[in-house]
Amino acid sequence: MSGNRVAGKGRVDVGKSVRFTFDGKPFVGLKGDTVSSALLANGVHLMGRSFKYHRPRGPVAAGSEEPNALIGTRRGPGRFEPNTRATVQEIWQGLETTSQNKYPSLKWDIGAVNDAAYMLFSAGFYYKTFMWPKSFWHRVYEPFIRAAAGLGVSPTEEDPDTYASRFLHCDVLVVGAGPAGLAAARAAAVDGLKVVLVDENAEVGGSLLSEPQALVDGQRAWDWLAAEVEALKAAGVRIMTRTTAIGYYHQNMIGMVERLTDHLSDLPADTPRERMWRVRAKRVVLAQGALEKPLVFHGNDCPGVMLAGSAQTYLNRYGVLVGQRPVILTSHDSAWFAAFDLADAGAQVQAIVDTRESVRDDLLAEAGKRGIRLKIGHTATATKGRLRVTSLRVNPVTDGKVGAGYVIGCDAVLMSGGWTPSLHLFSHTRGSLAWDEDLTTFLPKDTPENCVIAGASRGLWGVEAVLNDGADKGRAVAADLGGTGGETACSVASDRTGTGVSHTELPTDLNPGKAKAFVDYQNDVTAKDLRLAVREGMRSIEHVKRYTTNGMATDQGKMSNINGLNIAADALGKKQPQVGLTTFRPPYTPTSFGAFAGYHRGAHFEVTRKTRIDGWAEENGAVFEPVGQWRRAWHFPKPGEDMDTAVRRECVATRQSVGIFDASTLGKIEVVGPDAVEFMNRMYTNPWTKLAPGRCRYGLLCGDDGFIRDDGVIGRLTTDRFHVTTTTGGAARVLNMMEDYLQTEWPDLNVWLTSTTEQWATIALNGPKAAALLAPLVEGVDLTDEAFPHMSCVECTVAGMPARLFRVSFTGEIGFEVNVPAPRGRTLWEVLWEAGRQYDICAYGTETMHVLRAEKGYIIVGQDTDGTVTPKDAGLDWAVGKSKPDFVGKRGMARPDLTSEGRKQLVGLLTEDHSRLEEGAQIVFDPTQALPMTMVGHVTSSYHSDAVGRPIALALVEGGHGRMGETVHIPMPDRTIAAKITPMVFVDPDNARLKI
Amino acid sequence: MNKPMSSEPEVLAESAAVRVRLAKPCARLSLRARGDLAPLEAALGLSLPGKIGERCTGGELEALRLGPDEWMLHLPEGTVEGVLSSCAGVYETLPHSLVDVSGREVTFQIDGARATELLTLGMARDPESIAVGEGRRTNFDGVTVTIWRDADSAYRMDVWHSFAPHVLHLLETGCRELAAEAV
Amino acid sequence: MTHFSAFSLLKNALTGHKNWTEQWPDSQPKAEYDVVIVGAGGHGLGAAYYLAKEHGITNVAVIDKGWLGGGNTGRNTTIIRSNYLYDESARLYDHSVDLWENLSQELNYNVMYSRRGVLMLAHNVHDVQSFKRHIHSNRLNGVDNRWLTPEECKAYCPPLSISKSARYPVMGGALQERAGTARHDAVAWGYARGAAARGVDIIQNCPVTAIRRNADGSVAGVETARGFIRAKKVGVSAAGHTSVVMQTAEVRLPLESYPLQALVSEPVKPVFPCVVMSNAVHAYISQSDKGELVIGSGTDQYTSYSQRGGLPLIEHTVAAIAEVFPIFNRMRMLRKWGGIVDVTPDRSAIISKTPVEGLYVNCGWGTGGFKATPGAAHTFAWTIAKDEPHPINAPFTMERFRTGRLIDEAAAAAVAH
Amino acid sequence: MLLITCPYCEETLPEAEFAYAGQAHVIRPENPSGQSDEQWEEFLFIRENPKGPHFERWRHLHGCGRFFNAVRDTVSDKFLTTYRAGAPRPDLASLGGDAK
Repeated sequence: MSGNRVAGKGRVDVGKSVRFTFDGKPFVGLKGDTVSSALLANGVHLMGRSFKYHRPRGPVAAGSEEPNALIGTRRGPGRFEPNTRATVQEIWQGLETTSQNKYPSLKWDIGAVNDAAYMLFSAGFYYKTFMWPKSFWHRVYEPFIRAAAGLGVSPTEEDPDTYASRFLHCDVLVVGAGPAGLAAARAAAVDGLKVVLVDENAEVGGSLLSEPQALVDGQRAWDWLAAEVEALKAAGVRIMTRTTAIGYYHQNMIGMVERLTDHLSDLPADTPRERMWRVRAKRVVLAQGALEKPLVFHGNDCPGVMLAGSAQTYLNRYGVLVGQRPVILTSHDSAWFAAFDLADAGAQVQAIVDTRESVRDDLLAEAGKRGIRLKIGHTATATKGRLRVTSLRVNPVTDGKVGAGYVIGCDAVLMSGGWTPSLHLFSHTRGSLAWDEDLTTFLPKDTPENCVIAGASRGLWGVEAVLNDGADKGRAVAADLGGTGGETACSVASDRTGTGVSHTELPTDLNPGKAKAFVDYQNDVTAKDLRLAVREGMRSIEHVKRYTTNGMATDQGKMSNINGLNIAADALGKKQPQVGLTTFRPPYTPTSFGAFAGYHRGAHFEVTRKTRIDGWAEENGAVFEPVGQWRRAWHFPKPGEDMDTAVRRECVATRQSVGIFDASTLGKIEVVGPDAVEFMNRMYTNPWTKLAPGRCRYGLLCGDDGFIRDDGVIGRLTTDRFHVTTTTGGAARVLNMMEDYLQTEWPDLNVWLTSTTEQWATIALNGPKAAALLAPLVEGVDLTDEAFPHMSCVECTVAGMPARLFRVSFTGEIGFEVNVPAPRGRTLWEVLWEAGRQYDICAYGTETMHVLRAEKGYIIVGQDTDGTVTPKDAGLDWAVGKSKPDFVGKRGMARPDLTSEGRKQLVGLLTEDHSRLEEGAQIVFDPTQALPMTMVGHVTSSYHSDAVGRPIALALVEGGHGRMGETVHIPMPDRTIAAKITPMVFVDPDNARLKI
Repeated sequence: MNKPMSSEPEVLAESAAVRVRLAKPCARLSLRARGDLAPLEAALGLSLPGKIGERCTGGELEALRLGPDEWMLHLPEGTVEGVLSSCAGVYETLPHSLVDVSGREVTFQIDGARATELLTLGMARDPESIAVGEGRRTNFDGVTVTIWRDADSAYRMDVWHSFAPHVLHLLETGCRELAAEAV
Repeated sequence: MTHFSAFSLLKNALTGHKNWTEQWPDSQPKAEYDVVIVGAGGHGLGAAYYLAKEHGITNVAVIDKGWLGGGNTGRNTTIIRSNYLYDESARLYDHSVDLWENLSQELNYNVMYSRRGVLMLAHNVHDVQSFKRHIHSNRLNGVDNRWLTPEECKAYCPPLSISKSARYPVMGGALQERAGTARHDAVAWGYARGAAARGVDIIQNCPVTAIRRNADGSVAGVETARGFIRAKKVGVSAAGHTSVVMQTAEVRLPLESYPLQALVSEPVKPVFPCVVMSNAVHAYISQSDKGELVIGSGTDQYTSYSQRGGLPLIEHTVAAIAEVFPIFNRMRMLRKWGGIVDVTPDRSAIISKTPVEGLYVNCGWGTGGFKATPGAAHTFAWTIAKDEPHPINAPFTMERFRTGRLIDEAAAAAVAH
Repeated sequence: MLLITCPYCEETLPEAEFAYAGQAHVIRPENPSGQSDEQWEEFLFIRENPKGPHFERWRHLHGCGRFFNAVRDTVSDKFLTTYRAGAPRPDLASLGGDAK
């Protein structure tokens, strides 16, 4: 094992070595390592390049807040992710990792020329240039900027993994399993309250994992932790690790993503990669802890410069010394303990540089014991080293004056600029924050949600304080829910409490104009950039952030927000709260798209509804089209047929003999009750009172704005019972609209609506032979014009099945619609198919249905009408019961513009050259005019028609009804087509073919 | 789902954690009425549950109240005509709507140790809010379904036929997923 | 005002960028203005800019309750296109695109108008019919928009999946090559800088609490957190908050404000060359110059000012993106946020005089306001200056909701049948 | 996802079961034909769109199927109350909602 691994330290499994690669080079780490801890153990600090200047970077942190050490991770084909944080990714046997944003290599990167020219790439430089010559932006500048930007590369293959999601309901959700969270969960887990404890790390413990020295109630921290976990399990607390609470939504709904396989060498079967938990908790305890701030000074981004607390974590949790000869640079007591831990682990601590004028005696004494050189009241002004820090330049500061600097050789700089409470989820609740002058940070104030904050995220410090606060909060929420938690105050020995001060940039004797003192590491935002933004008039932190991109990197400002705010406030000469804090947005850490998509991929992306006859269509070679949620048979091509040929064959067969069509997707609503007819009179434009039982009528439905919404044939089965049909796409919408009027406007009506869309399978038979085919199968009614004329309906028996038989036609041929209970639909279809063989029965799809109905001039709502067509426009004035006192849409269609002259009206079109028009083609009166042309309408439907012997079309044309016989023009890209306006009915205008 | 249904519950998905079966077909009636329900109750031979979500049975007839004026009735196949006619008898005194929807829906039977958790894959409401012996109409993965809770970890789920394959796909996935979990 | 150029950048670089001056001052309100614009987004700042530049009206204040550009201007997915169906819309949006194309030079501020093409995907026969209708109408209106086969779509946008077995198969697409994106913040900042240079006061963090009217009913000025400001004319351009402001002048509008969510992924190297919109699955996507995938979602079902969208909607949007572009399934969402959009019944905007003399309103942009910024601002300024509709915004009056002469782009897209 | 109390089911349930149905108490006139164009425009299109308590309708679509009324603060998205269709408009003061 390498010299950086300290025997007897850490929670990694010394017995289990794990092999992985970084940029193709093999490395060995230990089970429990992250990529970052394993590489550091191997003495590798250089792990990435920055965004803008391509500067060499190493890990600055040890957790999910890491801005620098971003790598590509791969597990064979299809399993690659860019921008993975090396500090979070656990290693497993065979993991392949690669560095990013460099060419040709991480050590020698061409992009680093940007660094040399950094003075040009100041904040917002791109707003000020690249404007001339104009054409260059698109062709030269932007492609150049785009190529230089971005971090890793996108995946290029489809993702073979699966993702999952679940809802989870609990009494108390505790976010963060550090000391505060653990204590809160323990205290809340009483009286059978359902408690969930969640943490983003591989194991619970939080800061305790980095502070093994603490003695909790006399027990060593890690022993106490182990016992506590057992106690929590015993108390029924659900502990979820590797699970990140990403967002806090309305009324205590928390989104959490659990990572199930990214840490495993072998993928278990039937196990999703990630699972989205949608948790609804009665109470939420946020115990997200605090994040350490970097110090801002020239060269603070050199590999080897790292947060002191993180160095402590690498040592105590992973047994890794991040440097043999570290220098500690701090404005907070906490870093002193890092110094002690590293020294005790065998590191030669070169010095503790503290920016404060005085430091606690006990710390001085401890340092003395270890013979560590102290530089109190000092600043740091530079680092040296290209790929790894080799020295730190420090200067004494006396009464604000920076004295002469001198250099301390080192292989690591461990810094601490103090700590920032982690308030991300609290911020998602739109909670308000209060500025704390002493801690120079924001603390939680009020929130509209039902949650409390515990521990370090409200500025507390030290294990004991945090533990007891957690317990108090846990008890409080339990009490809130009627639980009675016991007293669980605990005492902690060798606790590490501490305080510190906060800085903007550290004072320096070098030219600040040349300083590369980084605030946002990943986006290469320096203190200088922030001050420039302010100089240019950016006064709110939002403006500064957007102008400099500070806080917009993949760590979302976890490292940079407060330092950025302090510097901006200083530049503006204002207090931080007056400058404001940018709101944290979900997700807490970057979250894979797959986790959001969950199960909704591929065939399961959305419901696909199929009729009972769909199977037959599939077996018989149907081509399908999606219509709303349904898939419908579009046409039935025979081998070698294209769509046009198939459709022409289907049309001819139906007009000559008989065609069979699956109409089951039509919406069906049963309207029942004494007031059924009154309800129908009010809903539909048509009058219904005189419609006798056993008869049907075409019904037209408008909105109260007077425009057509839906249509369908409606049968009156008995005085109080109507069988209403709607369009396929309109079924749910129409039922909802009816319920709305019935429940809200006319609750007095004694009538009820029931959806029977799927109760019935509906098979349409059309063609001269339809009656002959059907008659032998029907019991209870003679299929003659006398006994069962066109537009009749009856309940009878067909092929031994109870049926609702309608004599209706959407083709202009003799037509029947047979409704049988859905489960028997396919059986009936097959019976009819067999019986139809003697007539060369032909199955047809929606396209043929469209052609046949167009030849007969029947409209399709949604194709021949859009939301702007009135019944009059559509030539359906006859379907409007003008004598009715009121119906939905009556007042709307009386509005000035709906009654004005020159509205677009639905007509037929026949092209002079017999060419087929394109649906959607626009119509003009004067084809010679220049662009922009005055358009007077468009083609809504257009088909080849063998029945007519030429293509036919329906179109909306300005004043069309008054222009019969006139010629209009359809300008196409290549030519202009002339067409004659005709009535809409092209086939059998006097309905002779409807007679048996 | 399009193949004719067998007379015995057909196992659609099964794992150590949970089992999903297709219930054998039954007759289903959607009943709508308001006011004094006594005549209807007499005709049906049961007293209709008074609270949304409550169930009751009368002979072979099982009723679940879905709304203020709405009940779902499950009864053996072939007994529909009788119920329809006896209710028709009281229509004049108590107007109501009774519509045969037997063909509209299929029913999944979900049972096994983790049946309740299986529901949480697609159901936003807390399954525990449905007491044993009660039922609710709700939303499962975007689809309207009716849940009948028959025992602690035994449920029936009524789904409109055309949505059933989508719902079943998720139930099958969950069956495997739950079994793969070390609990 | 410092002129921006490569030269000025170089010169300042050599002096450590110490000599840049502020791009606009943070003004204090004067007692009276000729025109007060409520709302310092792109639309409001733009209107002030054109009032000063084209109508010589420089005694103008733009007042905002927060920071300029802090509303939808800084929260949208920056899609710019003009391939709308109706002549009225096409004219308005195409006027905008004309202005977009020269805006960087006009403002001497690089708004990064990126003419990368907007591709709208058709997923069913009805989409195809509707898009063809758009294309023909656009052609005769002189607006570019052409049909692409699925294969051509794939060639234009390689990450696209054109699998025939997809739940929403790509049946083709409508491409407007002249369309694209721009840098949203730069639009607000550029207009602010240009307006300020012409004497316009930009007053931030000054909520307008009411519009006050004279005895004769005409507009008198605005009550603000910093006191009353007299104004001869008031133009309201407050997006989601318009209803609330206008009601203080007893002008009631056919508006509802909905939450709209958007998100970005972690930045990656260039992978997505254009803008793709899929109305059938409700998702819009492009890649920013910084490398982030910028993804737009639909609106939540309920009205709200909370700027806090729900999780289910985002789940659906991301699922839709991963469905149409399966290679992105392992990409990570970096940040999502919410805005408030004001929606009219016909989904078209209102740029109009109001029943109150001297009071004008520019609202109802729904999810499409950013693309219209220059055109709307330009014609709104005209209407304010001349107290009459501009030929291009004339159809976008309030009266159309009474007469029924709607510009119903939404209805024209119609419904599946 | 909001939590909504259905006044018919008397249960508090996730938004997933409900559908928003626009402003409440927009009553369709007895005799629409007697309405002026302005009145009809008002009925069809003009909405309050307040920042604060909003009287609105929801439908328990995937539940009991009822349309009902609610008062929701559009700034916090919190429901102040829900009540059955046809019930009178509750008095805001009693709900502690601060109208903005």
